[in-house]
Amino acid sequence: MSDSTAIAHGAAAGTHHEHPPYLRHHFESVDQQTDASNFAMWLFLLTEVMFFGGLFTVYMIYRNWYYPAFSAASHQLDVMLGGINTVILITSSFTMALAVWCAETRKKSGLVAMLVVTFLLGVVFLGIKGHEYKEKWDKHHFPGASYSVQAFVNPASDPLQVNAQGKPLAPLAPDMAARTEMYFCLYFAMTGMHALHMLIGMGILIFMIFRARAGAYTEGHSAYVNYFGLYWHFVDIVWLFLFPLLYLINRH
Amino acid sequence: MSEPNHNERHITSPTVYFAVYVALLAGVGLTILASYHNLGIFNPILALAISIAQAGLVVLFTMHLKDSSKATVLSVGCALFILMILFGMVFMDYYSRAWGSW
Amino acid sequence: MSATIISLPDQSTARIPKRNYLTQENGILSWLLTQDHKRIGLLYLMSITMFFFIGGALAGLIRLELLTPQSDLLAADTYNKVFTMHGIIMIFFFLVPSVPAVLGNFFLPMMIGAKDLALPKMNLASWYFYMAGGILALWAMITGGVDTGWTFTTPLSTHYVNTNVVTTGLAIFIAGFSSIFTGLNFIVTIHKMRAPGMTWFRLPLFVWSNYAAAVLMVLGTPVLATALILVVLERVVGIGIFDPTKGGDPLLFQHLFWFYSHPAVYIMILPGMGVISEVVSTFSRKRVFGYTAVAFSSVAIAVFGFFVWAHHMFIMGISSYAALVFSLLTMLVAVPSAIKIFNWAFTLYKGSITFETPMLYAFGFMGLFTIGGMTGVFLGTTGTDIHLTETYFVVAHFHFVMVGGMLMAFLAGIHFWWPKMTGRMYPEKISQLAALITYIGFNLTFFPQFILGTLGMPRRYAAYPAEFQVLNVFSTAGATVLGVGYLLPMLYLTWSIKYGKIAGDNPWQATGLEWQTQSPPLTENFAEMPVMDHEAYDYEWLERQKEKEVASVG
Amino acid sequence: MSQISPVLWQFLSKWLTHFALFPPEASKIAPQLDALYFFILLVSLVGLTIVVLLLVGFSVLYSKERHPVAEQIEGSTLLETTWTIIPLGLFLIMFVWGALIYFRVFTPPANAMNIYVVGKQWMWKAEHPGGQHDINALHIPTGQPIQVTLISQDVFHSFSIPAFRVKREAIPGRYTTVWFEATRTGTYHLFCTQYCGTGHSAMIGDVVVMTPDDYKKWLQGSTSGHSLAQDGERLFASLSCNACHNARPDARGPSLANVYGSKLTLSNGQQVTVDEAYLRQAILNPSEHVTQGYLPIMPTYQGQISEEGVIDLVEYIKHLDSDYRVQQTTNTTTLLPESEGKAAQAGGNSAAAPGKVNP
Repeated sequence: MSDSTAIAHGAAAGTHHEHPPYLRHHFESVDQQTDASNFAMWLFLLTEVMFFGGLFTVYMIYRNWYYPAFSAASHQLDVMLGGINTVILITSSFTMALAVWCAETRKKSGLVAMLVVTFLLGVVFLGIKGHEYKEKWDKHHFPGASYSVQAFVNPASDPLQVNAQGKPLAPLAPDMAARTEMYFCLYFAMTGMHALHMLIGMGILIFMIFRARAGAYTEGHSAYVNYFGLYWHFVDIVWLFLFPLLYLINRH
Repeated sequence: MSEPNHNERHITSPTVYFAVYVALLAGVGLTILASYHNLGIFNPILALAISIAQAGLVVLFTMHLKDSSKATVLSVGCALFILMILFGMVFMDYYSRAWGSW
Repeated sequence: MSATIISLPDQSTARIPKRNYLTQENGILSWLLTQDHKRIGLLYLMSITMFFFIGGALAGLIRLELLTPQSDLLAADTYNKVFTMHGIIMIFFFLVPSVPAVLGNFFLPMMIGAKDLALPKMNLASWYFYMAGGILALWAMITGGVDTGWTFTTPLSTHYVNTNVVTTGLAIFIAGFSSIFTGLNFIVTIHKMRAPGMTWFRLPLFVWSNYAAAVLMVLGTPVLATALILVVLERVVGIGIFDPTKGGDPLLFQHLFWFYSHPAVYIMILPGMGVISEVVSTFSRKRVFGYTAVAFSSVAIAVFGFFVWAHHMFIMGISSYAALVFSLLTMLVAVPSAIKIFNWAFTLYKGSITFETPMLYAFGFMGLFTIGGMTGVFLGTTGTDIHLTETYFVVAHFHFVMVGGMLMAFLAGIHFWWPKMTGRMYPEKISQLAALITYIGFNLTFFPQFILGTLGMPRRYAAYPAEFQVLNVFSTAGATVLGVGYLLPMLYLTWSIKYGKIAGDNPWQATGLEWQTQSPPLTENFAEMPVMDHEAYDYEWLERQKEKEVASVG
Repeated sequence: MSQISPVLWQFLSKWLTHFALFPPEASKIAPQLDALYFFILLVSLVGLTIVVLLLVGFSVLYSKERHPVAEQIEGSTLLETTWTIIPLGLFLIMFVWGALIYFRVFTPPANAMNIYVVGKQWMWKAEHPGGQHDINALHIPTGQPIQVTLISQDVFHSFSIPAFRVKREAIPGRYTTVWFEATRTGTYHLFCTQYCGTGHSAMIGDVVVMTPDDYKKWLQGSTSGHSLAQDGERLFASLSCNACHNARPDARGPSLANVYGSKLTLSNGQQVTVDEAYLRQAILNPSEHVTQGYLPIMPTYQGQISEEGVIDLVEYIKHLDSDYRVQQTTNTTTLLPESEGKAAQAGGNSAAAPGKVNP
């Protein structure tokens, strides 16, 4: 190594054999590059796990403290809409997986189609989510000064406060009814963070659709689609936990 | 150094994706169905168990953790462990507060 | 056992190679858009130095105010803003990025024989996130400041202050990305980019400790983000998660906050410990005593670091049972630190020790960190914690660890690697003097604070009872000396960039791979891929290399 | 000297007169805590001495001049195990010892006199059971265990008396307690040690420790005329608590007589011991604290009663020995003197009505 300076020029001039354009200068091989970026993507997702982990911790504590409020407030959510959204998200995850497969097997039109479908499913998901948000907003269930506990102290006045048999739920005592605001705080914080992740993902999807139409990803280097797929599946997984925890409390 | 056909090595077939997809749909159905039956304490436990199983399927197959390097698997395990520490130790505080001062 | 003689090389013939990472490209854009880990390291060095001096100036204001018992120089609310900003800048914009983002960025890839970090673009992005966060924090300071304390304790921060909490919170949130990106990059690089032959147990200990810190960054920082986002939402939207009048528990914020912020002190100190391992080994020409134990103690600190956060909350209303569990685990995390100290001490045993500047700083680190660590035990013990917590004892304790420990380590590292970074030496005598001044100033500043704390003087007081004045005067006097101690390196290091003696490739005769290439290094670090064919800190290998060289030249 | 520099002279004389390394030990727990403190200090000093001796000794013995040839040593499992096990053992001793002290500081004895302290931005307000108020001060007798029940009205504060070696956070929305027994008369510092906003450093006061006789005099001299319990009684009536909490068979709420200190079963099956903290929670968050057999119909008083008011109510309910007192407040608006209530209670009529669900 002591004679390293002597041959500095030779190495820098680039005597590498087989140097595909997407291989970055500091990696020795494509395998090493793919391995490293794949690992990095996983680590990034793990930071996301911890981020949502903080929110889930808060949720866990308050759900234990104010279970009646959480149970009553969750009846304000529409299991049908939530269920449809879950199915949509799972489907989008599936189409994303197919997009990865198309990219790996170099099917350009398939890749574009799958990305578009994934994007559209994301739009539908957010549309339904937005509809749900609007409903909460109109009913003054958005936390803040104008929050209303009407539906919980007087469930008979609210068609949603019914149990599985269609009978009105028991009214909450006023102090417990006030705690439903905590539920909606968490509902908006958690689903909002999830929706934000979807929005970011869909921004990247648009970018990828254009690149894919120009022929990227299907020329042997599909890693980028794969990393995005990991992200999209992760967002899907978060929802798989949010759905039962927020929508399905005490539905019987 | 670089393998020309290395990309062909880890391709998961669409059949696997489809199987996972169906399993996930079944899981969602099962979760909703179960939540409408009174299972007492097992309602949330079952719902979470199904969610964890679903997440496991996605992580292992759709996200190819099964075929990933040991470092990745280890990191995921490590993060889940620390996450459990966060849940567990915060919960320990809140749970034992109800026991009173001593 | 076998013997090694190392004699320093003749520096008179050394010259700076024409081609290196500094001369590779020119122009300001070549710096701002660079993806070279060494240049990003230097960008970080310049920016954290700036933030250090801003934070230091604020510290000076604090000490001046505390010269007299009355709140006369600064009004109480100004004082509160000053110490809050001092804490925020020093912790999030100096201590957390100091060693990892400067020295780690620069040397970690070289030490493992890689051309760069695995994700150079992300590395650059991390600096931009850091700057964006930093500028936002400064902006918040200029436009009214924030007076919550760096801990953002709810419900004070959410409902009872009217200052720039949201801006500052977002600034820290953004800076958090920089920390995550750096940590993520390190983990991937260490896993995937090692040179052939560089097995895990041949890694320099600096790499081990940065790896441990990186794990903490990646897994801890997101939880801080959660806590901050919830505070921001609470202020902006009015959600009630930490609001006791809405049924929230303000203590829950502290759980989330300390879940990051306790491991954060290990993010700050672990890379510093790595520096000390390198320096102590190099200047005693001897392999670190019990390499494996030191390596694993870093990992142990990182893992146990996640189990102990609630020891910041012993009297804050957590359950007594939880307090016991957290206290016990705190005792366990103290052990690896003790292991490290003794292993470093025994590294000296039968070495051949010289006392260059980095070594002086390392001695300073070992002494001060021992005091800082032991006083941590006072606070980790539930009984004594009742009396000592929230007093100047705590202030003194973490300044011994953070300033006495981390800053000493940072300066040790800067002096140690300066010849490699710039190709030039600094004036040895002045730098030794600076190390001495720092050491004296430090002890004079912070030792009286232990006594103040034991006497019961609470922290964060703009005015205090007159009987505490004498010790505060000592402390302020010491701060002046300390200020000189920090200004000196700044001056002579800047001077040396142009006028320093040329250092040569390996002025200390160290064994790390980073020393086996030219200084300043090439952009791709090594002329050819290095192969690691020896253990870390193998001075006999280095000796053989030199003999070979002499033979081939002869 | 004084000619050279008056400032320096002043400074030195100040130092000599005020020099102290430890605060006074003025409570029963202080010497115990100090013993642990000195133990850890001793261990630290020994540890530090060993480290410094090793560093200096090796530096001298193995400096390059004396020892030009380094001998490569791998490590020593025996040594490393030693300096793992010994610190661990010492730390565990400290843990156990510390836990015992912690246990003592936060476990008030049964005969402790309760004083309520409310923290607010930026003052301490102490309320003695007899109705005496202390602002930024606390008057206490020696030789009597004092339990301080703390609450904050706004942000976190911390109630710290260095001379007693006790400190406890005052938390918004929850009672915390700490206790001490003063041993030496004198005036000591009372600090707020948790940063609480602009006036944090002004939130200080004096703890005045007096002999029991002086304390009695002080109590008489600063009485407000009615005790906390009497204030609470008035509040109880004005909030119409007795409309439900009476001992009539058809009462909608449980009788509160003798409820303090008893064990209750709640409607969710939980077993609780009724203490100050429980009473406070039951007033402010009633539906989480419904006694078994009753409906969750009680309105919340969150935001309607000040912390002082809650303290009055709690103190009243604590002293409510029979439902006779409740009847009295229902029937009369005049306050009964303390002695009369006691006499009436002695007359019997103390059986609390069994709980009933209101149809």
